[in-house]
Amino acid sequence: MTLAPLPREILICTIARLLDGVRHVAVGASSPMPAAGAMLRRALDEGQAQVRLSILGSVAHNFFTNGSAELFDSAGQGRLDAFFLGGGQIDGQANVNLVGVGDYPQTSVRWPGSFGSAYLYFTVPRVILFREEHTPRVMVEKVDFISAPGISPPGVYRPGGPVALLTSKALFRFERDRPGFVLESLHPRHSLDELRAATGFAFAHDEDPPVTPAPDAATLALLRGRVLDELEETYPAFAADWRRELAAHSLA
Amino acid sequence: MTLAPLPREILICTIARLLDGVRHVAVGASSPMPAAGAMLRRALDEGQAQVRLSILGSVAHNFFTNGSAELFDSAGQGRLDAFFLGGGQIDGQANVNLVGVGDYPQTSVRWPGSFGSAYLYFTVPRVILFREEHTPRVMVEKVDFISAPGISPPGVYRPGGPVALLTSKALFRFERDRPGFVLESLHPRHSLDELRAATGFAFAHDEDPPVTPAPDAATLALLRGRVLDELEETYPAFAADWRRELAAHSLA
Amino acid sequence: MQGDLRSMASRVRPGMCLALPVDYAGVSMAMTAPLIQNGAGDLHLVCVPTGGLQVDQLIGAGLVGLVETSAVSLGEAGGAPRFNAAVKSGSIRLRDATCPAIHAGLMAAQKGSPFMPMRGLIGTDVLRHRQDWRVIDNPFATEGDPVVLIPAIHPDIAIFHAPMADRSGNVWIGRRRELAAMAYASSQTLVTVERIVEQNLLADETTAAGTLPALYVTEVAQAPRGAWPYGLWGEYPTDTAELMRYASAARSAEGFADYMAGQAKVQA
Amino acid sequence: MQGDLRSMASRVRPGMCLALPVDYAGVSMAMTAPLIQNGAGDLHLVCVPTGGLQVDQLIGAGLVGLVETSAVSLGEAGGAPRFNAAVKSGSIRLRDATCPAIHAGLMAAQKGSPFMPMRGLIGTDVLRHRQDWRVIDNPFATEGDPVVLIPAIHPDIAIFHAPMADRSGNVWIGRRRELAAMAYASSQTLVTVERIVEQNLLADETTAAGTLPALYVTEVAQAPRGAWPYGLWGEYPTDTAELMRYASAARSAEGFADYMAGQAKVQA
Repeated sequence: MTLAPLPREILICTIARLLDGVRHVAVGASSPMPAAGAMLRRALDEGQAQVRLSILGSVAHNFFTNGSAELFDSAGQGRLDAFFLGGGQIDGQANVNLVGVGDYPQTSVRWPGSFGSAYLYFTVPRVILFREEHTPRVMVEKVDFISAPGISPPGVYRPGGPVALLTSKALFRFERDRPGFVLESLHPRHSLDELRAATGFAFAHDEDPPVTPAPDAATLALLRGRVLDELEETYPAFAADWRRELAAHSLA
Repeated sequence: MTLAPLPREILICTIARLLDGVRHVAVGASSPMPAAGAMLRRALDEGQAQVRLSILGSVAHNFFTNGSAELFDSAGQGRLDAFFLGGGQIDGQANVNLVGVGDYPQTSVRWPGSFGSAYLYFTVPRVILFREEHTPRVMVEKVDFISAPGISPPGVYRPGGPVALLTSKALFRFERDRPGFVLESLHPRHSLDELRAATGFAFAHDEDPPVTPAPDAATLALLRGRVLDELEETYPAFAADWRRELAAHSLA
Repeated sequence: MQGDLRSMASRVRPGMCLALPVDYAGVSMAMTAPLIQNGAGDLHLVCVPTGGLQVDQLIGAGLVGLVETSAVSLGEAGGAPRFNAAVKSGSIRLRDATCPAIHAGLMAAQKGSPFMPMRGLIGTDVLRHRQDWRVIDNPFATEGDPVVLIPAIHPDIAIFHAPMADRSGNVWIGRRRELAAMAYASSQTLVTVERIVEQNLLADETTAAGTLPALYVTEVAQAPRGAWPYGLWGEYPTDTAELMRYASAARSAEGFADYMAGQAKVQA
Repeated sequence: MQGDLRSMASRVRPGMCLALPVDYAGVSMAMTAPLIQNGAGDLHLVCVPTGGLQVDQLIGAGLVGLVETSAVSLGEAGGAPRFNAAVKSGSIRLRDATCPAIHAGLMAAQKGSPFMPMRGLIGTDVLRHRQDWRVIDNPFATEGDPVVLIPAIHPDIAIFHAPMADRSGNVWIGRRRELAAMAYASSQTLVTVERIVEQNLLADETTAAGTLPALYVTEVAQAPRGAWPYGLWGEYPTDTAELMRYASAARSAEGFADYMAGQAKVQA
């Protein structure tokens, strides 16, 4: 009997769905789940046009030969279709804060910084906001610092932007013209009340939101076989932890 | 007994003098005399800081690894001290025309084009105008097309520009504030009257202009030995012709 | 693999903008005849940053509407005869540039920027005739400081020749990085190579350093001595005698036609 | 060759602007202690495009006045403790940027241009806090089209670590071309390398493709494992355990001082 999907497996499969049709996706150096989602997408598309996956800082998954500027150049050229963005804070307008809490520059909490967000959020057509922690301190009404804005006024060059927000609790899609998030689905074992309590911003939703679909047995087999093996090369710690969790559940 | 200097040897030695103190000089792919001048400069400076010589399009004399843009980048960075510029027409304001004769674009005579002159003339501190043909059709009062202007109005960014004009007949220096050419010296066996007749623009001069100095025996030996050998690698045809001329004169 | 060259050439449609490299960087002379056979005309050629034999032949074949270049010449073999004749007769439009301006336009496209600023150019007739360029006052200067803005150049297709490619479509360009710049800026990139190698060029840091990734490469075809009569760096020298032969033949339209017919016969 | 490192470090004077590379490109950690010993402070650090351990240690040692960066972190080992403390206490000035803006500033210097335009940024607080950047209307657009201009970044000194250099001072940088970009933009470039090789790196087209020419290199010194605890591409991996040890120790100023004293003892 197949073990029921783990929470992380639901997330990875959701990411793979969000990457449907993408030709080239880049993920950050410490982003095992987005990488796994891209690898699953590639495995599912076997025999068809396959997504190209660039992992920043990786030697093995590096299609670039022009230094660290090439990722941004390729985005500017329209050659990068999808990218993942986290955020110390994310608000209901899809603004992202990667800098800190409180008044800039002397913020009380300081995060690393904006990285490439202030450019890639504008130029990559399919930006997926991905942050597992879904709490009111992350999902805020208004970010303290806009590293990258969710929307731009008319006249601003903006071929890219957010399409979805994926957390440990739910999947939202982003509507640019409203603008705001719409609840797409709740992950298994999470409720709308819980979600509302955990979210600092208002969002649109059905009265009875659907549950995020679980992967079928074939997909799950691909995920726990080929994808997990591939992932191990670049993210050994994450892969080992995943294997441990699978072992623990099959014993239980 | 040492053979008297050939006309081309006087030119090469004059170029070497004009390059005194230069750290980095670039010459075009088909510029054997400027290259020979730079090689002589290097030989004369043996044991001291030596001029770096880049020959465009050459594999052996190529210090660049970033494509054909790197020459211009290095000029923009202030790393290129000297450059040679020819010209289908050169006028008394040191304007240079590399495009054609007559009304642009349908010029009656078309030359290749401006190449990098419209940038390098502005950015390289010591540009040496070098054109062997000294006739009224080359040395004109006013060029038909300004590929690169000799001077720029105040406020225009212009760290570079012309310092000298060297032809088969004479050496001029350029005075930017006047602006205009001043005759520095006449090459052996040329007269001021001949020069005036061959030059379409007015220039300042002494009543009795000096003769371009001939190289001493040591310099001449260096030139006919090491420099000629070095030059042979990149400009075999020019080197062979030079050797032929030397042989012919020593027989005579 | 002549078939491949023809199918690659068929990607070129009338009115397209083609980026072609300088004579010593790797000109795909092997693609010239297929391009002429393909027959798509009114081409806009961007010479990176100067043009030579290939440009002259495409002009001679009547396929060119517009040339954007810093120069066109046959180097040691002298002026480019069909280019010069076309200028005189006014049968092609010209966008005379200067080398770094071509590089700047491609760099703008590489960066996804609308333009690049460039020093120099002020007071030249090059600038005066470029209605598509702009001059602004440098916003960072306290006093007036004019600076030229070069708009992005977005070629439809870049075409060049290189020593090798691997089975994945990665192409070895060595230090001829203007070839990468052309590919970054262009929608499609067609490459002919001396040979296809079995090892992945990106798998080794030494070869990776000089490799244009397949991400930018639309199609590759093998064409041994594909730069001839031009040379290819590290491979073979330029056949100057052949360039001279062409320069002399192509002085007239008839001579040009004879020369090209002779070439076609040799290749058939 | 510790003596060489010290003499290289002595080129750094108070108030200078230093360009330092991202953690995976080749950080000259071997230069960190000599820089601290040299003691020149009020430094302006430009992180290309992000900073890590070296930046944190220079800040912890009190040598830094201003940090221009897209981020500072220890990667898997978490936040950069001395950077974060310095931000909180207001003891350093910040120029928060975004990666391509740092690249654009260096590119402007490489090109000898006063600035580079860049898409994105409009409406961000990154832009709002950068008084040194400008927004203009794209002169090529028919309607209003705001675009940000990033002024040239001209570091006094670039410092990085690479696998090898030859006797002429040519440095192998492989595909890490941001190292070349740093060198092009900087007045001086100091390089530590794993090894000095006898063959001229420019003499062979294969190695030349990944080589920064000596023209841009002020001084080179050998420093085996000179990126440690960072890794060096193609050579050795990052010592994450050591980064964690540092991250934990440097949470307090005292812990930082103890850690650095321990390092100095190991190196003595």
